[in-house]
Amino acid sequence: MIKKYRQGAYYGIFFLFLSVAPFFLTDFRAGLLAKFLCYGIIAVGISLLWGYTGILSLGHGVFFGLGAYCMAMYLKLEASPSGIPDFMEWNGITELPFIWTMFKNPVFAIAAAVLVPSLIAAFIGYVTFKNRIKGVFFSIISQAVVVVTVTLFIGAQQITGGTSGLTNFFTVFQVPLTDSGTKTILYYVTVFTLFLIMALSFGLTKTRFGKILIAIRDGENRLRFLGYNPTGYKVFIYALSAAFAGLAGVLFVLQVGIISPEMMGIIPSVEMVLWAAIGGRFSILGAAAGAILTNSAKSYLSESYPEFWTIFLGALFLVVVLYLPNGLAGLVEKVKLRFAKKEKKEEVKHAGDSLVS
Amino acid sequence: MQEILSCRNVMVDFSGFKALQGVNLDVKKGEILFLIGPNGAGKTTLLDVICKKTKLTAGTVLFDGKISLEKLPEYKIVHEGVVRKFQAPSIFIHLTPFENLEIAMKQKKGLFSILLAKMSRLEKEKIDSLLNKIGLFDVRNETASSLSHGQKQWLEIGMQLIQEPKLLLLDEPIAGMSGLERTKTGELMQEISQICTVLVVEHDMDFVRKYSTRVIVMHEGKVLSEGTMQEIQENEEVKNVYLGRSG
Amino acid sequence: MSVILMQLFNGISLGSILLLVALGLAITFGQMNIINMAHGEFIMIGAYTTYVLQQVFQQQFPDAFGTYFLLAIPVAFLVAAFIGLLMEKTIVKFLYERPSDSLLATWGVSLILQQTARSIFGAPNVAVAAPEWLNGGLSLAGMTFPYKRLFILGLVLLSVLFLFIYLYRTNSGRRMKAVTMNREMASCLGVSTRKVDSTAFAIGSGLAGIAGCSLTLLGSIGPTLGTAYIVDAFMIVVLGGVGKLKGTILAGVMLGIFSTFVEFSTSATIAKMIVFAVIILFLQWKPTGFAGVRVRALD
Amino acid sequence: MGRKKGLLAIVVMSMLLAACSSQIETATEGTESASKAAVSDGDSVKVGILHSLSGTMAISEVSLRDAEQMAIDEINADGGVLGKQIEPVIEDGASDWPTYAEKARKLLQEDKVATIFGGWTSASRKAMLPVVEQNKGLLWYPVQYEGMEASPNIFYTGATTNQQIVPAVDWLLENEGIKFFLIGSDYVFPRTANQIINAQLKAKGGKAVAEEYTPMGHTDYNTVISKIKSSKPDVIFNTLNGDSNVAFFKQLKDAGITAEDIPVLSVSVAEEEIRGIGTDVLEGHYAAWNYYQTTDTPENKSFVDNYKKKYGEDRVTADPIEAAYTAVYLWKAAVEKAGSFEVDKVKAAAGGIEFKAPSGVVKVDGENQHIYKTVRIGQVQGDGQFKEVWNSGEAVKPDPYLKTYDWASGLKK
Repeated sequence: MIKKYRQGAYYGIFFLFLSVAPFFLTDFRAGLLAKFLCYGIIAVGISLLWGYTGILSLGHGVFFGLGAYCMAMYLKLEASPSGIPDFMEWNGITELPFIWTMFKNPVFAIAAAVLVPSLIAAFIGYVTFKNRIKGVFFSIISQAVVVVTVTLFIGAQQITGGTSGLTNFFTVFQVPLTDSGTKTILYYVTVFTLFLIMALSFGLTKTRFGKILIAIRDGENRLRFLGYNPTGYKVFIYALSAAFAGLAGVLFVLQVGIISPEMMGIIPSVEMVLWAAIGGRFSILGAAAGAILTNSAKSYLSESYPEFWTIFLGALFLVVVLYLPNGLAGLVEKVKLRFAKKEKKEEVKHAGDSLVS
Repeated sequence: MQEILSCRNVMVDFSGFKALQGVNLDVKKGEILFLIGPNGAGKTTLLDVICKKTKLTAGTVLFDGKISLEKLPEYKIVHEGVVRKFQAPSIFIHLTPFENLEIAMKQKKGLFSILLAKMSRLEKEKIDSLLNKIGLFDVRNETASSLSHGQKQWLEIGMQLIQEPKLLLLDEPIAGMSGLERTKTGELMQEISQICTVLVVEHDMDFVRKYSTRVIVMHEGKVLSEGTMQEIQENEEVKNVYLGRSG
Repeated sequence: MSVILMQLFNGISLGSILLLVALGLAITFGQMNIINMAHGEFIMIGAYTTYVLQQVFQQQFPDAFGTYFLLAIPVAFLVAAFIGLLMEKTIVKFLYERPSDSLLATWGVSLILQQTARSIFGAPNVAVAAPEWLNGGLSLAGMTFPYKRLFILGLVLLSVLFLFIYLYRTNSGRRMKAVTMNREMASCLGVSTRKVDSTAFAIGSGLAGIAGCSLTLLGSIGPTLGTAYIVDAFMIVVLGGVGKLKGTILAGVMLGIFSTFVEFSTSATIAKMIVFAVIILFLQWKPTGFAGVRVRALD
Repeated sequence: MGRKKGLLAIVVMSMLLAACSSQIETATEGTESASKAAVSDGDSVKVGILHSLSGTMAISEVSLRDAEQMAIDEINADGGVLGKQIEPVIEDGASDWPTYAEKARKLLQEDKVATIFGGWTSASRKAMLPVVEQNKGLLWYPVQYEGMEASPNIFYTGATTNQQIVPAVDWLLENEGIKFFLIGSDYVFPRTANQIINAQLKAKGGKAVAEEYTPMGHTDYNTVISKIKSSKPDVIFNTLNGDSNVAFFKQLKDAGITAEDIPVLSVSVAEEEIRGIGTDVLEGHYAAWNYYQTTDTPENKSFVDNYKKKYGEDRVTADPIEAAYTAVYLWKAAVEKAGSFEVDKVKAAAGGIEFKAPSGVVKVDGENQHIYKTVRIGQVQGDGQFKEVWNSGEAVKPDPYLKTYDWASGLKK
């Protein structure tokens, strides 16, 4: 009971902080925070996939990017009075390609932004997991998927906008994107989405399904000999986290106003994993907070030390991974354990898995 | 007695190394059958073949007179009621004993059934009573990693029992256990055999003598001899290759 | 006909370069299971070492300039190996049981190394002039085989040869094999696994240094040089079968030939896509790569 | 006990908050300093400098930052602009386009800079474009690019296509031959450039024998070189970007193709790049730019001297460096003409401004915000410098949409 209460308190403070943050932040900082919240959504998916299930994907940038592109296509069409996006005109395309025509419909665009990534993840997941490719092999394959996708998006410039990606949007549902009212609404939509995603994920980990995920991480083969076929579970969680990433992409494009193939690449994909690692991969809240904190640190460092910030960022990654294997959430637990030392030993044992499991 | 499992001419070839060279073996319903033999005789490999951890190179494994196990994937073999306990404790160390049993429990184990699954009172009672039986009720909410070795072994046996198997495959269940724990495990095994058939790989001859209804001796990938422990002990051939060596 | 022959040579040449890049990783990743994302930066270190040596020779020993490159190969090996050793002693040794953490930590290292190189050598690329004897090519039946590529081919063969001799013919190498096969057993037999780990990591890094040195003949030398090769290198090790040196060699050469031919009949962009897609498909078919092994352990 | 736990939770979360608050702190700092600078008060004016200082593009962009810094220092030493010292706010675009958008937004909204100097790749410009338009900011973009753009909030001080590519193709047709091999990196600039070249060749009796693109960062050009050998062009028109140039030229030379056999004309290889590629492999090849370190003007002499004095004897100047340097001075001139730092007034005043740049006299075109520039074809010499082999004589009027060229009418827009 106490455990539940404490978890609730953590979440309460977290979301209280997020709800009041815009009142204390300038527009620009609030915009940045909104962007980091999108990253938080991705990190939650990675926590489920990696922390809980033990599947390390180094290709979540692809799913994020696909979601973002789906939304961006709709926005781009809304921003193209001639009906054909500007970059297509430069490439000599006079008729809107079929793929694009479907994205005139915002409902389709948003649905696609979630479904396309999850279907692609389900497909990749099905074949690889069915063939019992796991661990590092899966990670490497997910990198290959990144390479294929990014190359494809850069190569198909006439349709995708090439390296520049899609940008220069003005309105969403005819409402100007730059209005502070729109921005505020989008911010709270993002907070609310993050809340839903976290609540769903947290709930999921507490069900029998969540225990199966941990069992897959601890020993996939053992689970087979208990009569489970892990493939379906792994595909499901992979597709779910891809859907989260796609959703994050939608919110990202709406608030940041640009998506380019770079954002799908290896570097952002690895960074996504780092967010979860720094926050604590075994904790939903930790992962979300990790995404926000890591990116805050990144922004802060790059603004303060534009010349050397990558050194500091690299050192931060290094220190966290070396000394905080369970991330900041693990640190919180450690600190708490120190406080709780005098309490009964039993208590201490339990505390280990409240945030970190 | 009726055969619950019959292996015919089972061969396993590990890229050149012939671990099993045409094993024929029948397990009768309700018995406690022990597999013994020197190291490398192929006992564990045979268990592996039955539960599909290892693919056989040739032969058939017929379960319950009609099901060809060698054609099923591992998890479906389990669904048929053939359950395996591995030598090293194979429990999920980040889950509690209760949770370990919860997921092991006989239930529909497809993705969607599990997604929708809710713990019913009946299920809870079933798990609790089994926890009592294997003596883990007091530690049911500890993480399994903190259990002692014996506790882990029992938890694993518990995880097999709660699946309500028809055939239980045990690989050295008492390895590393103290005398008291051995007795307890043996009694548990006898109790189990009331409801299902047990096939055990074991090295401890006292244990075998005490609890076996029948014994099969394997040597160099083949069945050497079978019978009661008495008969086996009197078998000259067995004495030569096995008992003679181990004293 | 000559086109096909030429392309075959190009493929083998590309394969040799890929192999050289992957060889160090085959040890650090393949044998030691460390996902070293900073592998590319060790390549960069090798390249900059070559650059520094060139500068020194230009200023101090202009007469002996022709020989600097030969000297650069062992020096690049030593410098990269030394930095690799440092990294093993301070970071990697904590991560042997945590492969996915090794990925994240070494990623941090790669960021640091890149920026450090930028601070030392400046952001723009630097140039390494090849010694005169490596310029030009061997003309044969209307085809030109550039000396540099032949040189790299020879260097790769030599590196592979040395690696095999080391692993199978020296005590230190045998110890390394023993540790990678069964760590506990080796340690019981009195092999100092710590020492072996350090040595192996240093050799892996040193090989990356050699790769960097030879890449200066063909491409640019800048702080981000390594990033272009890191994914390819991992693909090759996985494709060849983790822990299987012979598989790595086969994978490197096959990949080189395959992508060269695909590129010739399509374009570089499409070739890149096709090659990676084929790798994905191949691994579906043979998850353990060219030279996979059966394992008996559960999980 | 429950209370104790609650207390702990609060302590822990306040740690989290404390970590986050660095963000809040910088935010408030930002607003303070922004109001301090608020463009016209105080004795300094903030400008943003936004180039990639890390990542793959840093190899090119760091020098632009240096050039802009140098111009600012010179202006400050000379009394500043409208009596105010220029205070540069430097940000790192990190070779990542959304980062460019983020940092541009930060400079405009937080630092309230009077203008931004920044960008290299077209993608970085396109990422910044909506940000500067929506925030009514000003951006000076100093690199040659593919045209087809004229944002009212951007000044383009690099060449557009008719100041670089088009005259270069004409010159090649006249002097080197009609069979072109087009090689470029796979992104916007090369593809658009090659579209223009194709149309131009078609109209003028030339022919593109092949058009090859390689992914960014491609390092093995053997196969492309095989294709070059089998298609036997008179000239190679090179729009490769960054690192790829190094690999391409080194391997081209190794394959036995010299500048005498098939000359390469590049539009992205300047003195900086020569330093990274090596003079030995480039000697004899051509480039089309508006400026070389060897360009013979009195302004250039002091520019090169000052640059080397400031950043080291081994540094070189190049076209984008000169354009970045010029951009700062053009902005200063426009501000002084407008008598204000306000973006609208600066924009209005900019048209027609002339400046004696190191590359010669340049003039801002008030209509499309590009600048008039002299086109120069140079040939790489043994010392790593260019020898100018042709120039357009007078500064060419910028025409980003190629409206004045009949053969370009087939191209969209």
